[in-house]
Amino acid sequence: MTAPTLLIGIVIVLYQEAAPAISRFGGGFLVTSNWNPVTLDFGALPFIYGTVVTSAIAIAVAVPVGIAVALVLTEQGAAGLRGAVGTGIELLAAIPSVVYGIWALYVLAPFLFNHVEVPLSGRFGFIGALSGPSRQTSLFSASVVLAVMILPTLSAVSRDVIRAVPKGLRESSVALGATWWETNWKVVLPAARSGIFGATVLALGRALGETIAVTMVIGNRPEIPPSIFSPAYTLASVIANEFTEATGQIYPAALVELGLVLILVAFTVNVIALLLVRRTVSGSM
Amino acid sequence: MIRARNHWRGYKNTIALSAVYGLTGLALVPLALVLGYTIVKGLPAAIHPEFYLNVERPVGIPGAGVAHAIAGSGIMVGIASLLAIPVGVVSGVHLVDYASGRWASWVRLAADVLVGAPSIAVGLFAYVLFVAPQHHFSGLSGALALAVLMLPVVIRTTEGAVALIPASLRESGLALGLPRWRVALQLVLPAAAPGIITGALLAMARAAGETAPILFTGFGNRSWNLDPTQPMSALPLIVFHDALTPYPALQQQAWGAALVLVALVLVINLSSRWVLRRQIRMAGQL
Amino acid sequence: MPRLTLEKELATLRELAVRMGTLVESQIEAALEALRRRDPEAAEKVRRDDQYLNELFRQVREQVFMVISTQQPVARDLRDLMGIQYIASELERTGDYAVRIARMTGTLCGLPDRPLRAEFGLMGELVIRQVHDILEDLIHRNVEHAREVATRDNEVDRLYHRTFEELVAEMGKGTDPDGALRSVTLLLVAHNLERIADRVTNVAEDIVFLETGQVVELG
Amino acid sequence: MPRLTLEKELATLRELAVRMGTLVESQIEAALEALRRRDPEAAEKVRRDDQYLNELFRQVREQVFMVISTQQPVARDLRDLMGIQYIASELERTGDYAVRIARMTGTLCGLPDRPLRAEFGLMGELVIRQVHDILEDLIHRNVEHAREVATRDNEVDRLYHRTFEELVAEMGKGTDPDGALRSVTLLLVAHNLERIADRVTNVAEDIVFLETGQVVELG
Amino acid sequence: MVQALKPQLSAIEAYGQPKVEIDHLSFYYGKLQALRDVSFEIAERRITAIIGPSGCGKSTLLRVFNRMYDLVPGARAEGKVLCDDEDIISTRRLLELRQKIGMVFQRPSPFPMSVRDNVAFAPRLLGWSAVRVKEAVFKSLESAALWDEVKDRLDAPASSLSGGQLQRLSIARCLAVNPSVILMDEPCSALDPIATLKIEDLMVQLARDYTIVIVTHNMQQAARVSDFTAFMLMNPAARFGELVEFAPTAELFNQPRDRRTEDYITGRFG
Amino acid sequence: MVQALKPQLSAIEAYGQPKVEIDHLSFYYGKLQALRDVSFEIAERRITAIIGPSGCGKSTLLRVFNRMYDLVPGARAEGKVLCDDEDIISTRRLLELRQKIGMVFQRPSPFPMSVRDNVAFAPRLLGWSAVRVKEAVFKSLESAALWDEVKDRLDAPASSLSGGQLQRLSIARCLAVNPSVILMDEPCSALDPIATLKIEDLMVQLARDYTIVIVTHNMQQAARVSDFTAFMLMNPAARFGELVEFAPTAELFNQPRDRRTEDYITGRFG
Ligand SMILES: Nc1ncnc2c1ncn2[C@@H]1O[C@H](COP(=O)(O)OP(=O)(O)OP(=O)(O)O)[C@@H](O)[C@H]1O
Ligand SMILES: Nc1ncnc2c1ncn2[C@@H]1O[C@H](COP(=O)(O)OP(=O)(O)OP(=O)(O)O)[C@@H](O)[C@H]1O
Ligand SMILES: [Mg+2]
Ligand SMILES: [Mg+2]
Ligand SMILES: O=P([O-])([O-])[O-]
Repeated sequence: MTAPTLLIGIVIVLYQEAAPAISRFGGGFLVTSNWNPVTLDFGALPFIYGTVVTSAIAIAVAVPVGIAVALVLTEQGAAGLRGAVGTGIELLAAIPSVVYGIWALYVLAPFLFNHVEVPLSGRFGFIGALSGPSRQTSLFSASVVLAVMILPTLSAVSRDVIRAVPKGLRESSVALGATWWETNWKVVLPAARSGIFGATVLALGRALGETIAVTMVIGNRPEIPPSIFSPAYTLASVIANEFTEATGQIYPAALVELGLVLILVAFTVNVIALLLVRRTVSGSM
Repeated sequence: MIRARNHWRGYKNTIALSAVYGLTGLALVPLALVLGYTIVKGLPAAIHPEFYLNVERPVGIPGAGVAHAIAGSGIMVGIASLLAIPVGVVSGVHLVDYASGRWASWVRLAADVLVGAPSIAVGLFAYVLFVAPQHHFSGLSGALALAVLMLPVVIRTTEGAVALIPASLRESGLALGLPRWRVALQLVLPAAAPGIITGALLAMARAAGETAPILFTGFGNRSWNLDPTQPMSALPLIVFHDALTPYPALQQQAWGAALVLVALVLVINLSSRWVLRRQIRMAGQL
Repeated sequence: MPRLTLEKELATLRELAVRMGTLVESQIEAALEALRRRDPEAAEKVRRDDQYLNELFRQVREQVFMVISTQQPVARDLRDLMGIQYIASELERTGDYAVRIARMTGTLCGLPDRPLRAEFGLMGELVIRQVHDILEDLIHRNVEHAREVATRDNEVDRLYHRTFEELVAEMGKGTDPDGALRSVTLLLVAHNLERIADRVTNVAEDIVFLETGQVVELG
Repeated sequence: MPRLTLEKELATLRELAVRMGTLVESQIEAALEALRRRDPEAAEKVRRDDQYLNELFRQVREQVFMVISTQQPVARDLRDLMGIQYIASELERTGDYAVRIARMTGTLCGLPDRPLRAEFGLMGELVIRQVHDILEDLIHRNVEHAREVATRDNEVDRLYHRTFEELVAEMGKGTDPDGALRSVTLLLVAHNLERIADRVTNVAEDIVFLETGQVVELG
Repeated sequence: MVQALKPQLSAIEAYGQPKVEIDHLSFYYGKLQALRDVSFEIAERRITAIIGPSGCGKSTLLRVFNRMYDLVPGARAEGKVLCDDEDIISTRRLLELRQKIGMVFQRPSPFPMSVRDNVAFAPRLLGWSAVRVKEAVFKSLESAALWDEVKDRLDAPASSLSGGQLQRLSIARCLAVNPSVILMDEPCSALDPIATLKIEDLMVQLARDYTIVIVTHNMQQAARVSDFTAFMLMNPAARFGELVEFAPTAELFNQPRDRRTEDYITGRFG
Repeated sequence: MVQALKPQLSAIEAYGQPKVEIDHLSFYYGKLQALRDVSFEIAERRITAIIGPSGCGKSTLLRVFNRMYDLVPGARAEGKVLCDDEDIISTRRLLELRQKIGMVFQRPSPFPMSVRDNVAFAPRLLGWSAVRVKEAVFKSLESAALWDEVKDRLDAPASSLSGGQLQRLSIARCLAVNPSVILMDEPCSALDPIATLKIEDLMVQLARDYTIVIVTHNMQQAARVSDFTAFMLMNPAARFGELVEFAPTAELFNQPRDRRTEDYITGRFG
């Protein structure tokens, strides 16, 4: 009982708090891109853009790795290795995001800047999206740290889904003379297909909502970045950064509305994901 | 012909295998790096005893510490647990044992969605609910925010643990003519206890590591304070704020706090995993 | 789908039973033929061939045993099985009568020839027909007709008793020992023919059981 | 743990068989007693009591049927079951002989009294002892002794043939029809006694089968 | 001689008193009708087997007798099921009912506690005195033919027993609250043949004091243990389960009255 | 008359050529020895059943024949298992082996694809031409007695079939790469009696062209379908499984040579 109440409660409360902003900017809020506390003129587009792009890149990077990990985790044999990897992933999940943040800020971002962003833009700079990096903190480094952070969710859920694939399926395939790869690629993964997709979307949900680590490395610039190597902003991080300073009535309301948008998106994504995961896991049992 | 093809298949197989293991290895690199750097950069600050005894000091004055943050984290997580765990456990058990069919699956969905709720939004929620009316930040409101984050985790892990108990156990209990609540309380709960404890611990670990929800609820406090009605500091806050300052001393302090935080969280985690393993083994025997 | 193996085994069994039937029939015919023609060799052959009948009977029992222990037959199937076994043992017994008639023939051949009285031809006819018909009924599972065949037993009995009395009367008159032996022997032949008819009645009862599951007393 | 129900059912079956045995034994005794004492009532009683034997036989078959269809017996158990059924049918048949002897007795009582020749007493003794012993062997599963009992058959045969010849010779001399009838009747009595001995042999074979699973030819 | 005529076959044994009378029972899972108009009587101190193909409603029927279906949302029973003159379907006294009518499930489900506590569990909750509980434990294990095997390890975790022993433990557990009827839903389908035969023998022994109803896929098993057999089928047209034939077991397996029964038991079905 | 003497009983049929020769086979799961010194021959185009109590090593033995035990870390086999003069245990050509020796498992496990693709799975792996695959699909479904039931729904997801059909699909699937031996591990224990009998009949038909080895808990089933039966027991002292008796089925169920066999098949065991 508590869960649904809470869920709805959160939405309602935030909605009321955001009401002033909503009534003032209406739908335009989502599509305009200027963010000016002085003129009290607010548009969410840059943040939405930042959020979506960072998450997208993160997913793109994390999914293959996540599935690979899941396969290793569900492989019989190599019990020792399996245990090690399993614990490793669990630890990866346990580390607080703020720790990822500080690490990304002082280690990851500089590394990426010097060894990835600069060379890449040097060679492919003519492509707008890859044009010259200005600062170490960038949308790209935020995406990478996000990828690391959602990896556990991804591989853990994928593992559960793949585990739920009946043992007999794998055995039958092997008994037909299929190789390990053929078995996993043609039988096991297809059987887990929608579940793995669900895992992906679930991870997406996490990525969208992730705040602190991103805030620390994305560079916090309220505009739509010309290149993935430029600073940007996400819904979550702008709230984190500005809410405490926000004064007056509209400014906080606007921030809360950002929160509302964020949470609504996250919820929808989650619902979709969960339904998918649940279908496979329960279906196959 | 067949022979040739089979050779080719074996070859493909080897490639695929190595690729998969390679990627897995790659996945573990960040872990090593994060832990490594946290330890290396954190130790200088964290080895000093006063780091755990003193509170923050103005930049330049040596002997600064994070005692107040540790205390703050402890208090807020503690209160949060007191709120979230009982409620969570009860609704978790209820979910399996009573709530039936469609309704249950909705509750479950809601809980899952809450698990994935952006923590920053939860922070906002708590702010609006408790901070705004009182017009000042407080450890209590931080605790409430954390409680909201913990609740779904507790519910789901509890439910998971209870669900691990085979339905036949419950049925056998009922078939003996025992009332439902006794079966739930004296048969199912005990059997599921380890799993539930695990859930609680995991939830606490997660809460202890959260920053966003307490940014503008607990807010932070540079001095020693045990009064939950006042603003409170917490380890994550220290890391977050100090890391972004230009002062090396504070940055070092941030790393130190990070190390403590990581150590804390990992200890809770590993121990709880261990409990969980036992639970699963037990369930296997049922 | 039917139960292939069980069906196959049951078929084998039925075939065995039918082969016993035909063999018995020809044995009786042969025995009576030998009697009519006073042919000791033919009589001897009947006695020899009885072993085949016994062998078939052994196989029937073995097959029944095998089917029960491997196929767990119940109801209809089991009735079939046991019914056929009952019938087989009746047939085996009938075979013994043929053999005994053959033996008597052997004895008669050692005695001075005299015309055989008509009743024997008659009884032989009747009995052979009975045996033949009951086997038909077994094959076609014709319960009604089987009951009908069983009733013909009375006719045989009548003939038997008449023969008996006449033979005894004859002995009363007659004086030479050969005559006496001859009469006694013929009397025993008649006795065995009558017994065959009794067996037919039992087979009829078994057919009824095997089809309907009812245990009845016929004749 | 043993299979309680199966054991119970098998026990019931064995008991039925034993009861048939004792009943048969007493029937034979009664029949011969009646013959010795020329007592038509006693003879009549033997004929009546045969129904009990048939009823018991029906029950044996039914029980066998029931056990097979509900207990899926194999190997040892199944052999027991079938073996007992074989034996039961031999016993039932033996009962018929007792009845026939009783019938003959009926006939004899209608004829002038004459001393019964010694062979009958002797044969009777032998046969009754055989039947008695074979039943003991069935109860105690004594294969060796059963084989031994079967061999005594020859003794009975010898006596039978002697009786046969003497009776036939007698007829040859004798002139009155009564005498002839009497001789024939006695001859049939002897015949049936001899048949009983044959049954004993078969029972012995069945005992061997039921214990060892081997199918043998005795006597 | 005359007693030779007395019936000998266990098929012809006295049929016993009716203990449970099922009278025009129909059952629904929400919209779906699972049983239609089932009527027969379960004899006291006898074993009654319910057989039939998958999905014909055997388990459903069994779960009516102790109202286990209450757990299934939307499940509904119509008609009468009288046990000791009380209508099971309409009774309010659920707990007493379930103590009187015990149930053993397909997979053995030991409580996560010692062997002793497993058996003592229900009696204790019923607030019996320690002494009474102690002897209940002994008596139940004894009559579940388990005492000799576990008397030295009463305090070992139940999960350390073998599959067959566990199933007998489940039986002991429901004997502890001395029921008068015991329901078993395919109690042997998770066991190997040896353990199965042991349980079957146990049932036969228990039938001296208890009324037993067993659902089984395995008709040979029904034939072996039961005194009466009910054969059910799913009506091909209307998709609900119905009772095809109910008869003494020996009769049903020798001369079924209904053609469908004969087809089923001889394996000529479908 | 003489042919009357010719043997009639299927028990006395010709025994067929040996197809697989198990020669002093021992098997280990790491330290634990599961099989010790098993030797017997599997006749070509006959059905050989392996029976025995739980845990005696039936499945283990079966999984040696197609090297499934390779999936179990630390599993090791000793001795010789010759099939067409090739030693299964030491062979390197695993894929060919497993195509030659197909396997059907306890629970039906349809691949998450259409009925057709399930059957076509292995042939496609072998890179057969579309035409050849197509006919393989037809022939396999045909001989698995499934064609008529699924020919109109070849593209429906396999999971939409019933339990019995699924099991026949699994059989069709391994027929597709025309193996010469088919291994079945309790193929019916998840099915109801009707589906079971269908599968049994199917086995009998398949035995005309294939060599079949079936592991089953259900000795009546072994008795019903098999031509030869191997009875295994776990050695009470040393805890490894061993072969107690191997004989033509009719013989083993009528006159077992070994006392333990007789005790087991008559249910007087343990
Ligand atoms: N909880 C349930 N909700 C809805 N329908 C159900 C439920 N349980 C069973 N059914 C349906 O009721 C019918 C009878 O089910 P039941 O389990 O009684 O059959 P069964 O004879 O026990 O089958 P089996 O032999 O496989 O156990 C089936 O069609 C099944 O689909
Ligand atoms: N993967 C494994 N690892 C270790 N031991 C195993 C494994 N599989 C089986 N065993 C052991 O090997 C022995 C034989 O097992 P197996 O499954 O072959 O027996 P089974 O006769 O098939 O039993 P069941 O009839 O229950 O299937 C058992 O003692 C079992 O505990
Ligand atoms: Mg059921
Ligand atoms: Mg196995
Ligand atoms: O066959 P019989 O000896 O009874 O005539």
